[in-house]
Amino acid sequence: MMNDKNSQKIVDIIQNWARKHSIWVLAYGTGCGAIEIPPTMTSRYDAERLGVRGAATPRQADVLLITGYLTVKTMKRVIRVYEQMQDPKYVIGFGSCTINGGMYYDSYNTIKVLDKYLPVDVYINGCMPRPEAVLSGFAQLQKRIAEGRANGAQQYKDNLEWYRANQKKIIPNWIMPEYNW
Amino acid sequence: MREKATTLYIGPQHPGITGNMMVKVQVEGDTIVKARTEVGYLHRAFEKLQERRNWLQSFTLLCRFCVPEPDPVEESYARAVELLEGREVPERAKYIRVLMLELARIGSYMLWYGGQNGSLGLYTMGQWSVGDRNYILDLFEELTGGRVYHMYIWPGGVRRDLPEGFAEKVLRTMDYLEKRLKDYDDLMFDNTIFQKRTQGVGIISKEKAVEWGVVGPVLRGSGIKSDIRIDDPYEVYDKLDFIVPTHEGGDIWSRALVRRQEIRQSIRIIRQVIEQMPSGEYYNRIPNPHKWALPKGDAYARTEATRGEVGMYIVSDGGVHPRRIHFRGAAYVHGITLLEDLLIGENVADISAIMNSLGTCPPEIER
Amino acid sequence: MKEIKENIIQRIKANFADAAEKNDFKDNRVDFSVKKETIPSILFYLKDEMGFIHLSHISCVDWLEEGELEVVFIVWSPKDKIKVFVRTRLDRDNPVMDNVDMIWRQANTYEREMREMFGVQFTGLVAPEEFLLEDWQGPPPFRRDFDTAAYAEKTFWHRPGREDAQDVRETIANRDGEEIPDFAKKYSR
Amino acid sequence: METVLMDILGAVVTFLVAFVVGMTYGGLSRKITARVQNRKGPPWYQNFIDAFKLGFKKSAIHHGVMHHLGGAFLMVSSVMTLMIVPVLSHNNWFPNLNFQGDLIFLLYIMTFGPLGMALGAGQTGNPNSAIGVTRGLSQMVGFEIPWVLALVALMIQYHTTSITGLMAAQAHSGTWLMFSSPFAFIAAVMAMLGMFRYSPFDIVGAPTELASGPVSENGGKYLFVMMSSGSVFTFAKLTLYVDLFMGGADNLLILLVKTFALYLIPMLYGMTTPRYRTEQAVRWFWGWPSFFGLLAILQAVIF
Repeated sequence: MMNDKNSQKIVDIIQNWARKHSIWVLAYGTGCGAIEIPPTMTSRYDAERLGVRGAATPRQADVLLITGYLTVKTMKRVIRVYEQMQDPKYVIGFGSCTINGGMYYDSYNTIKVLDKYLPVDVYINGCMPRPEAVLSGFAQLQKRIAEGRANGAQQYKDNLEWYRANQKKIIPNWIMPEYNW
Repeated sequence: MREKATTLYIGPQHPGITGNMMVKVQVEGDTIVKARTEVGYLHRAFEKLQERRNWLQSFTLLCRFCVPEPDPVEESYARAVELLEGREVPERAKYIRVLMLELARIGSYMLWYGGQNGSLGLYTMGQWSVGDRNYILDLFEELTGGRVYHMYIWPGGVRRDLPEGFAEKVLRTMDYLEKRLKDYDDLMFDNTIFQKRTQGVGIISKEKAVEWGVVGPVLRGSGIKSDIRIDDPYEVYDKLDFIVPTHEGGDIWSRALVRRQEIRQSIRIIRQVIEQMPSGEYYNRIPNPHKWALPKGDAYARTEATRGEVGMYIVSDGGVHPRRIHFRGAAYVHGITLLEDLLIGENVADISAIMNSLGTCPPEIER
Repeated sequence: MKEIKENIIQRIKANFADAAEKNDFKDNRVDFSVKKETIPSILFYLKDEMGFIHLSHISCVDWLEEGELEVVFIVWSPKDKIKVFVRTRLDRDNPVMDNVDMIWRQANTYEREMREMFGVQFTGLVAPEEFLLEDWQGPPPFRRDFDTAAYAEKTFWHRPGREDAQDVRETIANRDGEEIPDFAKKYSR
Repeated sequence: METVLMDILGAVVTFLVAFVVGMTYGGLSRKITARVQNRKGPPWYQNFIDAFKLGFKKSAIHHGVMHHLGGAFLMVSSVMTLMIVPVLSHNNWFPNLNFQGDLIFLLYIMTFGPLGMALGAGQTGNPNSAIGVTRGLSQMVGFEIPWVLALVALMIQYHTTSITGLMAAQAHSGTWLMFSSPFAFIAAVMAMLGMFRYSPFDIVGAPTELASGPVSENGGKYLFVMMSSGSVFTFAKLTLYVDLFMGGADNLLILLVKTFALYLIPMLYGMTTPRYRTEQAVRWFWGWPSFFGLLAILQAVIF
């Protein structure tokens, strides 16, 4: 029944519509970008009207919002959190420092290019991005989901060795469970 | 007995934690028997990076030290540089700086309203106050061009003059906030459950507060009248009329009351500043920053922020780059040692509330 | 204020022979340099006898050229409204000094950070080895001979594009006085 | 044979109605909360989208059999409660499997779900879940006292242990039980605050304390099952209250009006209060609500 290509397409459209309108963001402020998340979630900007809502644990979340630079120590936790999240999952890189290091380009403790370590679906630039920019980032993610192009998680699975090699290069003491789903 | 304890990791990914840090607690039932903090998730080595930048380029890094309230950090740095160089600041710039600092104080307390009540489950309060905080950020945006990071209080004065009609806007916003504060009081301080949750929780006695070097509203919540604006006055605070509220309890409730009354005092200060503000120059211009060298020596300046005393220790070797910049965060002293001690014997439900009431700010600890 | 400052210097000099003072500051500041062995006793004296109950700051400066590390304690007296700097120099190759966290509890945190960032060893400091860094293998990073840019270049990926507009940067860096380069005039206030 | 088929069909319809109404109430609650908080808020059907999305999510977590069964226990408990509670009187589409003594059975079955959930949460090995479960059970011990007292008072007063019996008593006397036994109603409504787990009694899944407590290891389909069983349970409980205290309902519209009016009580109260600590919550339930429950029993015994 459902193996038919056309019906699969219809199912995809329905699924993507639901995913698009219900984005649960993991409440993990990894950097100073977390300061603009409360205004985004509260009145005036109110992201909940777009279906964006906070989730308390990685198991329930759809979107990992990397709010700013990642130090090496946080990076280890973020990889763990990302791998605990359930498919389909997306990553938003928030702020200039996730794109090219921003003003921390010469720091010994922060990573500079996020998409070498985690698959990023949408980048929001600025330091710090305004709530409008955050909302537009979510809108961009919604567009990509609806078109079925937000497939960072699949990319991560396909290129797991490459990502792992990059991650292990900066994390010297790698004691983590294997990624198995 | 100790074997029965469950280990609970509050953070780094946890909705109740302030910022990005970890508290590892061991609980027996609901009571904490041991707490260990772990920080370093936000360490960007600012002070190392500033040694590679010149004295003015450091400013872009400064305001990232503590995001809820960046202005006192800028103020400390600007004043330390002026002290070292002997640079005069125009009178008008001093008033504008005080205006800026007090606006930042109110903005930070509005965010604290959200954090404190969110940790106790009263989400409506946070939605109101963080929403209203946008009006203060609007003022910042008009004045400096940025909502969160201002880079406005510079050595030698401020970066630009007040725009036309700005003072009226500030006064209108203050009137609005005063009206809203009544609503906040009805929702929060008159609430029996809020009182039950906060009174007698996280008590810091007077002696302990002194011994552990606690500063700011936490110290005033323990009944000690201490405020750098009065004790070691900077800018024009000695010409302004305001009081320093204290409360004896030393618990979350007392600290909340102190913060509540300080918003009232900040509004008072802002009104006075706008009334008394002289006209004239606002900026004693510095030379080309790439060639701007400071004399050899060191200086230390400190400012009263919402979390307490923030200080900036700068050392110059006579060059265009700083020899060393060291920031003293207010949360630095109580975020680790005091928190570990304070949490023992408390209920596991109160961890988040206690951290919020102390004003723990991890980026300030780790920098 | 002048008399209070003089009084403080008198009392310290009477009790600590090796204290060298500096008192040419316009604000409420007095500066003492002592040997590293004197640090705990002078801090105890300042706190218990003279009312400097508040430890404002502890900092460490690396004087690479002189081969020394300088540790600075800043204490504050709420009664006299005076801040006192107590500084000492350590040998850069073997920086060891006494732990002072029994005087002020918060000194523990400062010492942990100094141990990690500068490699200063405090005898008798009880705290976990790691503070801000995790699995760090290089030298203490805040020492001046550690080059953070080279380390970052070597360790992390970099996105190309930062090389742009070098000529503009150089023009701005090399200008003299107040005049503004031609291309920047239209943006100027 | 005909009637059995009809009953099965009716059960499915009842379940669907309960699901839709419960979800809608959840969405309306989010909307109203947002309006109180000066926000526009999500559309009222947001919960349906969330549920669909959760249903489509992949779940690759395996913590053991009990973890899988935890949601099932909840669902079974909710559906059984729904089946026993008479939804509409005199309507063939909403059959009920009520029997003599179903009120006592109901007391048991309503605690069955949380217990199963507790087993499931225990197996995930997450300490947050374990603490959340202990909190949930303590709170249940708290609100069960006034709730049982209120029900026992009704049983004594009207000499019946079935819900239909109580409904018949209301129809017979012409007044709702909330007027004829006000103390029982007050005690029951106070217990309801705890049942619905809105603030100040949302201690089980308190995000800032326990990172959503027992469900912290459950995402995707597990959460979908819990969300839908929660919606069904909400509807069943509201209907039970309407049946017991507000004379039941003859058609769906009246039922919706009555249930929503009841639903507003915990929701609006929750918006303006912080959360209790566990022992404070239990103490609160054993204070005034239990006192009113005792008054209700006194009233039942004396009159």
